[in-house]
Amino acid sequence: MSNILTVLIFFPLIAAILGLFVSQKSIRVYGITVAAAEFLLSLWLWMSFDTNEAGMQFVEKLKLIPEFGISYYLGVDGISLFIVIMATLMTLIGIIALSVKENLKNMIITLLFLEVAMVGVFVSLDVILFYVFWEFSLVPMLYIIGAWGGDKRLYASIKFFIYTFAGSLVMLVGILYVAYAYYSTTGVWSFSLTDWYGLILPFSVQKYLFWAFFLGFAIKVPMVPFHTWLPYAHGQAPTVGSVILAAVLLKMGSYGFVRFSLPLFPDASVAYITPVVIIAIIMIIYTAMVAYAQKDMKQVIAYSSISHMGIIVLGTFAMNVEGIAGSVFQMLSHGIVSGALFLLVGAIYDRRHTKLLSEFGGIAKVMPNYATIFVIMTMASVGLPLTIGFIGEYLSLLGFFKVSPLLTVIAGTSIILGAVYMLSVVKKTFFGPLTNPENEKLKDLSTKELTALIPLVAIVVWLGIYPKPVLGPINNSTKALVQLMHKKSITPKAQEIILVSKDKGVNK
Amino acid sequence: MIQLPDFSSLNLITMSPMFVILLGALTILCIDLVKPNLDKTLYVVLTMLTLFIALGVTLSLNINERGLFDTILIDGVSVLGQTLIIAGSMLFIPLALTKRRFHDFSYPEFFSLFLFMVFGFQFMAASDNLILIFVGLETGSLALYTLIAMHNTKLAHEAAIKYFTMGAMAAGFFTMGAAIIYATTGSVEMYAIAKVLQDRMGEAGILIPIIGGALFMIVAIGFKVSLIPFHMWTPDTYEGASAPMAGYMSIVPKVAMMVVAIRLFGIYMELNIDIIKITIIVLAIITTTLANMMALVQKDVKRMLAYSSISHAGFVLVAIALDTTKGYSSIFLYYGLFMFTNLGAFTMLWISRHKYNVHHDRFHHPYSKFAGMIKIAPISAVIMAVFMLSLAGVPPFSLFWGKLYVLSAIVDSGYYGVAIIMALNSAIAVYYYLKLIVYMFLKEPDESRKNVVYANRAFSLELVIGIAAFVTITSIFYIEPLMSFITDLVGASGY
Amino acid sequence: MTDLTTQYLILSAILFSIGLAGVLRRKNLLMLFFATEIMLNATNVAFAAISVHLGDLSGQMFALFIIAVAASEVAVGLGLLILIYKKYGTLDLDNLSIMKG
Amino acid sequence: MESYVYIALFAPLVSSLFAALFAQKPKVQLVGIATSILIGAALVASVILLLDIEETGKAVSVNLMDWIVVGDLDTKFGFTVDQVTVIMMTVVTLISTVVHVYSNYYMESDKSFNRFFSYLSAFVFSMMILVMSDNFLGLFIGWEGVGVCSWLLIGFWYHKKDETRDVNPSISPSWAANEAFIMNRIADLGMLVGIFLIYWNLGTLKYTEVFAHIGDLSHAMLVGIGIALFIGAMGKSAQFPLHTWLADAMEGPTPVSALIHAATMVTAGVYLVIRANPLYSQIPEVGYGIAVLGTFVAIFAASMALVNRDLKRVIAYSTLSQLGYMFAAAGLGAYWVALFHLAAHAAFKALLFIGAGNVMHAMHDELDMFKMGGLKKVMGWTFLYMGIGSLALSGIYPFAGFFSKDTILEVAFNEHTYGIWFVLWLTAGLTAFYSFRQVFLVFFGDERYHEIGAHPHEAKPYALWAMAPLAIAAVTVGFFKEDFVEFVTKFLPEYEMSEHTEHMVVILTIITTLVALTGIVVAYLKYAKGLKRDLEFEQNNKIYKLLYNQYYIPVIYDRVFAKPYKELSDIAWKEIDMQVVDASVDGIAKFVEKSGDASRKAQNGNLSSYLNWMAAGLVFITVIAAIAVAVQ
Repeated sequence: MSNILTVLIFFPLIAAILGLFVSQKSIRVYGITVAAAEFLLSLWLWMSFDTNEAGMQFVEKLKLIPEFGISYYLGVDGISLFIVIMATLMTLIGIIALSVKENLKNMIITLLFLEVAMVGVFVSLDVILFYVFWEFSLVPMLYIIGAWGGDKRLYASIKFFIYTFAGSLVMLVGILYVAYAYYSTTGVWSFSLTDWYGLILPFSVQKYLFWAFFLGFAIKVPMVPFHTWLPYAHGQAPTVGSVILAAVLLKMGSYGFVRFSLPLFPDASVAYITPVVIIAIIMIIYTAMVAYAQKDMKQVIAYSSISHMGIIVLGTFAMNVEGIAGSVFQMLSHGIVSGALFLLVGAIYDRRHTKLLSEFGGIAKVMPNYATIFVIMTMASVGLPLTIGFIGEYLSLLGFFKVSPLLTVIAGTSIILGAVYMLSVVKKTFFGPLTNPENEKLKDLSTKELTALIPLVAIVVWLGIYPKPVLGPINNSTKALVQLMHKKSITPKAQEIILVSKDKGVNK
Repeated sequence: MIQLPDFSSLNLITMSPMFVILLGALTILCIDLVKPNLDKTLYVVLTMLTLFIALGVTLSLNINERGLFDTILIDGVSVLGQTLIIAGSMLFIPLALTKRRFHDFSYPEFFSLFLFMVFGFQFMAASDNLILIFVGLETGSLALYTLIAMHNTKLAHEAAIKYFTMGAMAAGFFTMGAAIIYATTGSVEMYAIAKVLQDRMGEAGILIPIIGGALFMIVAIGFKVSLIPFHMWTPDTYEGASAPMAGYMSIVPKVAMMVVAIRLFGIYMELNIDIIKITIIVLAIITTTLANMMALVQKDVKRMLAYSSISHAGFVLVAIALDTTKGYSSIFLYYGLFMFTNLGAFTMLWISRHKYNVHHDRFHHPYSKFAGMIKIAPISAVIMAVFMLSLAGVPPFSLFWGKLYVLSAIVDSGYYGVAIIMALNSAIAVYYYLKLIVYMFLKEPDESRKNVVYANRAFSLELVIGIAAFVTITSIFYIEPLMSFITDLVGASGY
Repeated sequence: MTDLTTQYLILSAILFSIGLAGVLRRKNLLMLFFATEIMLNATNVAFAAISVHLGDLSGQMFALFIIAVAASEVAVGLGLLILIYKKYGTLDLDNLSIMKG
Repeated sequence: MESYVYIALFAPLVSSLFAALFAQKPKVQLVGIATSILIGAALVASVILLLDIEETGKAVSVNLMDWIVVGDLDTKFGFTVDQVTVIMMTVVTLISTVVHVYSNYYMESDKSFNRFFSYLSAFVFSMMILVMSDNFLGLFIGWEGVGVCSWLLIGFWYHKKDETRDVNPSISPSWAANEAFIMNRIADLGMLVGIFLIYWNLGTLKYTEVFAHIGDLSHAMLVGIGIALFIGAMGKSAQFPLHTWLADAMEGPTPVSALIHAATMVTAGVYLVIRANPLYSQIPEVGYGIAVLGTFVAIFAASMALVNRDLKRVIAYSTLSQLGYMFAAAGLGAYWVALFHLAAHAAFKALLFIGAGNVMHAMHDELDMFKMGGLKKVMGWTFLYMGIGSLALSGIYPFAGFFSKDTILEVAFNEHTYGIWFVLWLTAGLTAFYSFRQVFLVFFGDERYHEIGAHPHEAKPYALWAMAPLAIAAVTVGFFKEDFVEFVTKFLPEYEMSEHTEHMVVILTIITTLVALTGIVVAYLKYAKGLKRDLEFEQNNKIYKLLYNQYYIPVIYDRVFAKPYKELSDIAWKEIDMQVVDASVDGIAKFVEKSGDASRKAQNGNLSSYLNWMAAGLVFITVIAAIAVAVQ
């Protein structure tokens, strides 16, 4: 089936529209069914994915606006494949764990729309198409945060929307410029990424474009100092909102770096490694500290995800296979882990209607399963070997170590600081005497919550021990990417830094 | 002494669309004369019919002909202009059939006046002769003033008088500009003007009168397309006028004037006099930015839309200064898309319009009125949201493509700074559009029955909204043919 | 240019300025309309003069059209004026400021 | 043989998972028994492997599966069992088995009985990975794994609340657990850096390949790698300045202390240095540094043990001090000596801890030795065991410590590093003193426990039987020294004493034994006849207070790192993030809105001002045009 990607995009759309006719009380089942079907579809995509093939697969191309070179152009490779699967998975999990009561129907339909946008972003190879999905993804999220959020939800949602919107508009100008550059070199308009990959821009141009794209992605990631929308968004969003925001939407930014910034502007990317990575390191350390200072459980996770995204950016700008593959894998692991953590916070919030750490303490006694899963996720989040969290973090650091050992060591403090804030959360929440009487009656995880969480735990362990099925395709595509960058880089510095294969070593 | 030209150069066929309209107008008057106080539906349908025929005729015109002693020029631009004008009018007319009786529509004169106005604007679009443009402009405008006043509320009168007075002054500027141009070139025919200027460019000090004339013209044009600081009438007039009339004003007169601007400034661009280029761009930037800022702080949706249409005008105006086919085409594309979305939005206001102010002592459409609309009327809330998102330029809705083309045109001409300013402007703009969405979706309806009710609901209105919504949502599928159609016509007329 | 034409043009400029000044300063709507009429007529003078100078008729045609338009403008204007007067009982335009902001 | 490797490796995992099945159920005796048996199986497997390697002399390697394969990085789950590994395996599994059996007694009344065994076996599994892995990344897995298990086990009694003790600002099991984890993380960063360096310079992490090509690297690079790896070792083996966690780890159940914080995990650092001997033998200066640090830690820890009243902490400090000995030996290049002391120490230190466990049980978890005394009558066996342990620790012939520790001293002497030798010699005396101070305080003198109304009792017989192997080992290990040497030096470099030393050996031994005996005698005189406290001295003597408060290091760490970091974080959040970053974002928004408000003032509704604006507009654009002209 060649047009599986189209199905993957539009099935949720159609389902969402049909969902309007499903009655309020049976909508949940409907939502789960649709999301599950979508997830299975994405699994099938993986099954029929040729893992030895590095390039784009399941390519579909359909001219939309030939005059202007805009086409409906889809395809996945090892880099995007798993993010797509994660997107569908997290949507499914999110819907399963859904705990909102009032107008559930709108919520589920909105989630399906969001899924369309998410899948679309990661499979579209036409830049305008990408941009369309990219922008459109804001709308359902705005509604989710704004309609089911906390007290400051309006502020949070609008801030989220406008902040990201502003960034991406600058990126749009950049996109249009690249298109024009392509036009003036080849004489035809094209927005298809694969065409653009062939385009070699002079450094003087690359440097501006790099920053134009950077702004768009950096706000989405979010990178310091553009990050302040995130704590509000997470703090106010309902659980499912936070889950999807952390798991998938943030990845759009880091994915953008891998998919656009690096291959389109290799020289500029190399030239600006230092500033970018210094920002990344500030993200890692500074937000880790901020996370440690938080009084609200959810805010800790929110800031921690900024810190982890820092690692991802670091790995991306390592400019070698180890680093980039690592950062891509880290995207997945962060998606799964932070998603799970947000689910867990949501679970406790549903019971106590507070997320303040001071309210808890010693609840490991009353909620052993909850505590167990939380600790597992904590360990994954601090990058314990044999959990999913280790591999990405390790590879990212390993990769960047080649570029700058010193900066890597500084960034590496994340493994310490991460432990500091996560363990202090665990201690404050689960350990110590059970003082607060309200906590004594707490129920342990319900079947619903367990069905949402157990798969994630399974994935965390499975990919921690046997990452090969995922890491393999990522590795192939990343190799291809790095080779491309190396081939089209023009400045000697880039030639030197972009490392296709290690030059030293015994088994070369 | 000049000798009379032969009648072959009369070539009345070129004026056929205008004649159709004129005929329609007169018919309506006559019918009323013969048999007074017939129901308005008749007139609506008649007007509709007239417009249909006119549209057909317009599209069947063959390009690049001159008529009426070479004063009428039917080139691609004028065809496009007329098409937009007529199409806009066709979207407007059904809005007269409302549930509530607004007695401006109950006069048959209203419709004939309306047609006269269309006639006037068509003249503007179809002529490259300053005299005819002036006449067309005044015909259209005077009719328009009257139509506004016919809404017959205190605010409507105030709106009309403001518009009228400023219009009169603008007319003064227009004529003065024309006089200066005439003095420098000795002609009122644009092609002639262009030729003469071409020859005289070399002369010392010729720049002063050229620019002087241009500046006066910019004021006159800027008034009509509502550039800051000539925009002052816009918010007030839109507020005073009935919602559909406001929506109408935000498109049709502007399109007519844009065509004139293209013709007139086209000359200067040809001569590439950068000063005028720069002036226009600066005006455009100021217009977009300030309008957005002022729109932020509005309490009334209609007034907000007024400011937003100002900012959109500014956004489009940049394209004129580029002097590229893509630029000019994108203007028409933009207005074509803007017409549906914006009229749709105004119609949403119209459909929810009470006869008397129940929501606010001054405003008919305060934001608070739409609070919690998703709970009261989900479908129309969604539609309104779509219009808002489209205006904000959120893909995949129609105006995004307009924005895309304009920005792309700007980038192609190398004005990256301008492009980024404009882009960031839409980030400001998105705030006030979101504000409405927030009210509709994220706020609770207030219990004191102050929130939106379809006082004015009628099939025709729903139809218009439906069309508008459909066009807005499905844009992706017709952008290609539409754009190539526009580009061909614009290219044909040598821009 | 002959100095006569120049003088005419100067005259028209002066008239235009007077008209403009009137438009800017006058608070009474009626007077304001007069001022606009003066502006238009100033241009008429200019057109006439130039057309004579150039020996080209279109200027005078323009002037005629302007006169016509001016007349219709007055018609519409006075109509509106009467409406306003009925509603407000005055022609002082400082009263017409319900809509602002 | 491979099958035995798998048994040794996975039996603990199975037992852990089995116990985990019952994790949330009330006590199931079966769990305790089953896990003990499974760990015992691992022990048997290890011993079989030991014997096999004994005769064949060949290492056994197995390759499980790929782990991380990216770019040029190709890491497998590969395990190899060579002489060093098999020794470690035997030690680990032996102690583990004993501790498992003993825990059945010690935890019998704990309601999280099953959970405990699950953690304990998990620890054994990680430890096995650590010692058996054939590459650095696999080592790191075990490295972190034991870290986590120790976190779980230290914090096993998570429900206890933080309290301030005279020596610690705030301490509780969970607090100590976090401290241990975080301190180890600091070291792990160093370890990672070492791994990165190896990878980017040699392109592999497999021991054999790495050490085969170690010669290709520049000396500076080797030094870098050596230091980085050693930083890792410092964390696990609690070397100064990362030592505080070990003493605090005593918050955990005593069997845990016996297994993790005496015998196995803390020796991982030593194991790493021994394992990386081809590297360290290339860089003697680093080795010397290690030796010096080890020596310092030896006396530093011993000095703290002199005055401490907490039964377990004393043993913890002695562990620290003995680790110092091992590093001294390893640093000086006598790797097999270090390994030998490691093995011997494991036996008698575990013995001591378990004995302490019995005492705690008897004293209802009272740890203050000043509140004990005269327990000899009630707990004869425990006294015997702890006596043996202490003798071994003090290095009295014929106990294990005598052989291992004396050899270390000889090495120090042989290397002509007389400073090190002297300090270690002195430490030997201190060691003897504090360990017998402990023995006498606990078992001799007047029965102070009546004051706190305790009714001590001897441990259950099977618990005592469980301790027997350790006791036997503590007594007999020494006599296998020659075989041991002959066995491990097939893998580890030989270490030959110089002629000169050979002559001195007898004298050295005598001196050392003398100082040890002196220590014992002093302890006897001071404490055997019951406790005579000199409170005035305890209050005012600066040195006493310094030692008693662990050189104030916990307090200093709290003041210098913990608190400032917390404050800094608060500033980062409240001041910077909220006040600066976010505020500026909102500032932009506010600015836009303000200017909107300002500009709408112009829209004052007055027609004539509108007209004026229009005229002004004309002027304005004229100005723009003028400027444009001027520009050109």
